[in-house]
Amino acid sequence: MCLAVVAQLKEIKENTAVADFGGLTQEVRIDLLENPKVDDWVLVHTGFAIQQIDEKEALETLRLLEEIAKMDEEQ
Amino acid sequence: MCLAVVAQLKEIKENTAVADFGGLTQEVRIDLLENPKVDDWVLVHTGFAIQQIDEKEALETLRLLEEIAKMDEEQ
Amino acid sequence: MDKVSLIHGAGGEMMQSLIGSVFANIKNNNAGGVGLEALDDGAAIPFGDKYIVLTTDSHVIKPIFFPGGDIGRLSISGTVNDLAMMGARPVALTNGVIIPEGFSMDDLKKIVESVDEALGEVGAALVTGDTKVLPKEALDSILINTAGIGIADTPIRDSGLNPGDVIIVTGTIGDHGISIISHREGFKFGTELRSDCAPIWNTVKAALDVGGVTAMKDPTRGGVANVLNEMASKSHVKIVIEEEALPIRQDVKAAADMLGIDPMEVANEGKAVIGVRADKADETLAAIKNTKYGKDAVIIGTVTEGKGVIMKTKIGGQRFIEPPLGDPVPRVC
Amino acid sequence: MDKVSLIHGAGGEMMQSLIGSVFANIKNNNAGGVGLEALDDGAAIPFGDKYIVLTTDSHVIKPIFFPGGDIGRLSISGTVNDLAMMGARPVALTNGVIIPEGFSMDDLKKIVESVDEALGEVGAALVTGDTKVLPKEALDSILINTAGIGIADTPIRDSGLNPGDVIIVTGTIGDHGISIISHREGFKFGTELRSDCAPIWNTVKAALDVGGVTAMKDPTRGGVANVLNEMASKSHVKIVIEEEALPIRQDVKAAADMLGIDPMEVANEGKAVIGVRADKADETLAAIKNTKYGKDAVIIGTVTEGKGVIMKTKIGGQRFIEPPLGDPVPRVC
Amino acid sequence: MPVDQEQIAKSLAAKIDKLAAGKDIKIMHVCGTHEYAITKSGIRSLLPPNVKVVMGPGCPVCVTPQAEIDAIVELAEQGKVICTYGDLLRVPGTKSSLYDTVGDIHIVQSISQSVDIARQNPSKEVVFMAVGFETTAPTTAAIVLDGPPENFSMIVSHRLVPPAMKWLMQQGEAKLHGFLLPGHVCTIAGSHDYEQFPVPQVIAGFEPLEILYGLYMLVKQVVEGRAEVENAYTRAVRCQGNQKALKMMEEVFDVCDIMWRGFPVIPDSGYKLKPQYEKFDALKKYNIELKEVKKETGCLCNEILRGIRDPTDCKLFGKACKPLKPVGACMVSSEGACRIWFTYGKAHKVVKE
Amino acid sequence: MPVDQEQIAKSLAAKIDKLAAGKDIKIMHVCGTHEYAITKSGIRSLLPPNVKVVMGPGCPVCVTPQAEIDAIVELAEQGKVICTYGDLLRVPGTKSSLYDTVGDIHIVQSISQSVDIARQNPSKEVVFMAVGFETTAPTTAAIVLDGPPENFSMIVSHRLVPPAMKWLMQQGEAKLHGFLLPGHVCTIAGSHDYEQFPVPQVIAGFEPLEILYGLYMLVKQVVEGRAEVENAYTRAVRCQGNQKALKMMEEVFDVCDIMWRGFPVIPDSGYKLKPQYEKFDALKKYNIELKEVKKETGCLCNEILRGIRDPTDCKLFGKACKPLKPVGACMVSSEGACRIWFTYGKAHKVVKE
Ligand code: SF4
Ligand code: SF4
Ligand SMILES: [Mg+2]
Ligand SMILES: [Mg+2]
Ligand SMILES: [Mg+2]
Ligand SMILES: [Mg+2]
Ligand SMILES: [Mg+2]
Ligand SMILES: [Mg+2]
Ligand SMILES: [Mg+2]
Ligand SMILES: [Mg+2]
Ligand SMILES: [Mg+2]
Ligand SMILES: [Mg+2]
Repeated sequence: MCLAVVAQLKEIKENTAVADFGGLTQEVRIDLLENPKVDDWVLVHTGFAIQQIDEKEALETLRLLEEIAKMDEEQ
Repeated sequence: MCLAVVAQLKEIKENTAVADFGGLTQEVRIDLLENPKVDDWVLVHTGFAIQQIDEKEALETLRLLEEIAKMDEEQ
Repeated sequence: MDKVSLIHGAGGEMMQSLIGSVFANIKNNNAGGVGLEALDDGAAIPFGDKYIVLTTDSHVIKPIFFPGGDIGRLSISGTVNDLAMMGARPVALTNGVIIPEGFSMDDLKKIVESVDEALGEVGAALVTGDTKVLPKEALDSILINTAGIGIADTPIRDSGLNPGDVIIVTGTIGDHGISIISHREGFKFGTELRSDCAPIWNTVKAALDVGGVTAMKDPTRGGVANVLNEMASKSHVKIVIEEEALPIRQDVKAAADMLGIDPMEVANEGKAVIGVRADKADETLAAIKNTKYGKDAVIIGTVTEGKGVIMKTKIGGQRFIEPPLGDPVPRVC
Repeated sequence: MDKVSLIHGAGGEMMQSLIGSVFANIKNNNAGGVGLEALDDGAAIPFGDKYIVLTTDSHVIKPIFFPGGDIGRLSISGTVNDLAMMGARPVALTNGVIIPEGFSMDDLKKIVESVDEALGEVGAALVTGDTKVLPKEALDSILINTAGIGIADTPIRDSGLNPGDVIIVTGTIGDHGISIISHREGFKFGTELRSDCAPIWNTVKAALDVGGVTAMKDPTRGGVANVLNEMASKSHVKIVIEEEALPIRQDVKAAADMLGIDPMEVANEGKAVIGVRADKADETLAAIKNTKYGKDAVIIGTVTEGKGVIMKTKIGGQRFIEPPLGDPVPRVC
Repeated sequence: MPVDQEQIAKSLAAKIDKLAAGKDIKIMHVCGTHEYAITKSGIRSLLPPNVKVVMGPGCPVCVTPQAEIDAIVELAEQGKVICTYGDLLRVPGTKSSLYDTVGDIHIVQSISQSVDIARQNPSKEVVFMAVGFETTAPTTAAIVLDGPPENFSMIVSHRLVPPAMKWLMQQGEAKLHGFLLPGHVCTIAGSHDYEQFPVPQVIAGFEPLEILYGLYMLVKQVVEGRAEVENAYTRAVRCQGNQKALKMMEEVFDVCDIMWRGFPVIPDSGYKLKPQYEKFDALKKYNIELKEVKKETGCLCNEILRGIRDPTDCKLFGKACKPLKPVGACMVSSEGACRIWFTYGKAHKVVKE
Repeated sequence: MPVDQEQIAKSLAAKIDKLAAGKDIKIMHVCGTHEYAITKSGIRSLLPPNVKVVMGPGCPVCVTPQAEIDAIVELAEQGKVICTYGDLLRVPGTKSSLYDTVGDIHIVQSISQSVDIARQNPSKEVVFMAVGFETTAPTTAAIVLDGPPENFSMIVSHRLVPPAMKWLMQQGEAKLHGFLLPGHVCTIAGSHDYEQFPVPQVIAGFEPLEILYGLYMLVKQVVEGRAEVENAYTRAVRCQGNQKALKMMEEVFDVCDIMWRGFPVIPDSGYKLKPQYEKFDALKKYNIELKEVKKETGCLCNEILRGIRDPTDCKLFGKACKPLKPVGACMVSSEGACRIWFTYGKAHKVVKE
């Protein structure tokens, strides 16, 4: 039960927000989030945002992966 | 509400009889008849025999009609 | 009236109005030859020195199995007969089956066997198909659409009657409709009425080979009454029918009387109404009578100048035979 | 299993088993040429030095009006496209309409207008039809069967792929299916996804005129995944698809992700999957891209010796593309 | 019927022609089945133009008012199982006919079939629409006396012929010279009730020759200035009727006032269940009220039936009143004057060469 | 994801190959979405043959027992409006699946849609089938805390991952070298619960490269003889999870024993509503009992999942147990071992050139 899609919060109402899923928008519930803000990237599962995406960590992972690929080339 | 079809009673049960409608048979109610007997010709309306046909009178009418036609020819 | 009602599908006057107000608006309605605007048994498209005839019918009959046939046999007969009515040898048919979920697989197999058997009788083939399954909530009984193509040298129209022609019916009238209504309404008769459901290309071919056929139509929805009116009106002639000549089975007549339904107004599924030049009438009749589905063929009337369809009754009276307004319903008064 | 289930109608493996165990029993299944046994987009019957191609499809779509089309446009597109897939110019179509009583007359008119408009796009005609009306209790939504005939010099089969051919898809994948599912399930998106529903004969003709087409099939029920498998298995070849090459609209991709549905497994109604000889590939692609419905055409893969359909994924992995087992259903895990 | 029907018919027609020479004679029949037989056998085409046969308010289906159709439609919509004779299926109420209603609606050939349905479906409520004249009323009585199951009830819509004829004649200036009396109604009810009317009357059967013979006897009465009740249907009708059936009807029904489509309420022209059988009255059981349709829409049926107006005199003709949406009885029946004028234009529908 | 995914994937695969050389390593993931991503991206085709990734009991749909399907089907047949995620539609109970049931069945994308349906249809009873692991349970909790309408209830079928893993490991002799932990479950639940297990574990995301990266980290642990819980999905998973969501779950649910398809009841592996919310429990509300299906049909799922048996060892394989009529979880999921063996034969489904 774990399909989740990344979206960006565009407009925050009470316990819902309009989220942008790469062009398509849909309303999602945000009451499981600690401190939702407009422009937050979130994981959406069954219509609920379940967690914010940590952009710094995302970039870090990316850097790691690219490093691995480069290490390879260097070998 | 007065479509009635001539049939002949073939087999009498309690308040129903098997009636023969020129080859096709169907069960009819006979509780509106005074004294139904096998081989009686009856008028059947909405599944009920509503009256016996008087064969003598039927023949008499027939005779009358033929006479009229003959009278005509003789004229 | 802004809703489609059952009566719009009953083949009568209201159906004409539905077609007239909706389907007649189609501008792309003709590929050369006989097109949609003709409302004939099918369309005819010139191809080389011949015609491809194309026709379609959806079959929605209930019960799907009935004495004398089933929806499978009916779906092939209906389309083969429409092709035949255009003077075309049936060549290839399609089958679009729409099945409600939960439908018995054995019943489906039986239906398909009937399809195959009916095809075999006339040497036609089922060459392509489509199957859909719908939820039980959406559909309550199997539906079969059959389209078909045939090849004709010259298409026979339903509008080709000329004064002087005689009208032949290829067999007894009302068998299918009266038997289905009796069966469906649960009217229990001691003996069983049978539908005449059959693919009658071989009978029609025998008539065509004589060379005097001027018009044809199969008396399905609306029965012989409807078909005679269509043929008369499209041919701009009057048809006069002799009541005494009408071939109606004794048991069909009895059931029809009990139901209060006119056998002329109910569907036949293995019959043709054929207009023939008078000089070829006897020879055509003999040819028809010589075929499996033509044994009870008779001449039932003649074509004259004028309009309308008239019946000369047994007592010497005359009346119009009118196209039925809707599906026949059993009545008691 | 002795009952027909919804999954039998979903175009996958179970549907094959239904066809195999029921319809394959029909012995009268071929009128010369390509018959029922081929299970191609249609049948082809030799006639003189040409072929008459015949096909049929029933349309049961809900909602009947949807962004990008309606059941009328769909019914014409489906049949025109099946004819086109056989390499045939669509000539004449039939329409078997089954209407639930109470259906809006205005909606019916709109549907018929769409029919006419789609016909006009490809110069085909609706030449004959049939109309039935069923009680509301028996049927809940309008059904349209469309059969059609076309003329081909040589029929194009779905089994004609040869090793070395390339696979072209004439445009973006999954538009129809993803938009219909979103619409039907009431998933509200800010923007509107549109069906690709269109009669694409002109696009197909452009490809045919180049002269290198070896096989064609339209990716309707079961989508591109299903069609590729059928083509590979019937042609006894292996197809290798490049994930990166697949043309999928950004919004379709987003909706598909949200629904947990693979765009490869849903219906397209205005696309063709075309096998082309490698030496004609570029010219054919250019010709297709030059047509109204071919602008987004791309080469998505190649044909090799072997069997099965394989996708080379974006990370360089490989997997089988399998024919879907049933209709796609939104999922969350 | 025998040898040469055509010959007999010709003779009867010739005699009618001869008798009626120089007179305009208009005869009314009051039975749907008479109309059916007259039409199907083309009797009107055999009659001289000065002898006209018109249809009175004699088809129980045509005269069933919209209020009763509305009631049965309402019950259908409530989920009751409805049983009806096919005739009634397409007769419209104010909103819908049974034909256009979604529900569990069965066409039966007999009231006893509807009782069978009730017995087979004990968990469902079955309602039978009991229409019909004296011919049909005893079948309803027989069923009530049988003791039908608890889940069975009916809308009793039976009507009586003599009170309607009486009302029609009381309207004055009717240009009618005689009545062809309904053979099957008289099979049950006998002929005594008709002796009150000072007009020529003949009870006729339904074979084409029986009808022609009845018309001949009527024309003879008219010409001879007599006003009797004669019986041309002796094989089925005794003057005292079917006493057993009449007794059963008496046991079950009380006479009441009742609405007729296109007419006002006619006194004593209907039947209702006696109090001890009211539990089978669907209107009482389900607390349904017959809503009389907005006061007299302007329908001229009664004047048309009396021969003093034409359909085109009616403001509703062809506008608010059409065959598929009839207001009065004359537009319901396919042989009603309004229906014929609408379908064929003023031209008479009878074939004349 | 960036520039050259294929290059990164190749590097990761090469590293795994090098690390695992000479060893047979079997890694289990316990998440349907992991399986979906692994299959769609062809990850298995990139791995060396000695590194196998198998699917554990991690698809909540696959492990929903027949008894629960029977219960929701029974409610559908009773006329309740059923709301479910599409995944569950075709999963068979003992007699039927929801797909083959006639009823008012809605596929929803979110539990909140089903509450909308209940609000819009106050006269109908709406039942939501609340399946799902820790990822989904908080959405149910949020809805319960909202105070849904009276006509809304649910079958709570939530299950927890760690107790199932624990049970699996307690069966002994599992030939599993490590677990790829479910990223979205951990997004909610964090990683602490997994520290009890003395095996290599890595939390992974769902992008193909994230999964490959997780596998690489796992193989590294195995080879290096470590047994830690590592996080390869740091952009979404914090080790304490989503505290707000966890608090809501605690407020609404109590832990309970629960059945898993193809397994026995696993202690403390499920959620039930706390007493104050029992009015939303459809089983209690409509008095439905979960009927445990006849004792252990002989399904070998748990041995197959532990890698000690093959599908063909099962007597039911291909006979009583088929893809359209599965007995155990391994036949439900399109990636279950039994399903794959049935469809493709013993030959592995992975493309190898
Ligand atoms: S047209 Fe209609 S309303 Fe007018 S008199 Fe005739 S039946 Fe009555
Ligand atoms: S074949 Fe079926 S019953 Fe046997 S182990 Fe697999 S899932 Fe269980
Ligand atoms: Mg025809
Ligand atoms: Mg046709
Ligand atoms: Mg036809
Ligand atoms: Mg198809
Ligand atoms: Mg014709
Ligand atoms: Mg196709
Ligand atoms: Mg087709
Ligand atoms: Mg198609
Ligand atoms: Mg037709
Ligand atoms: Mg093809």
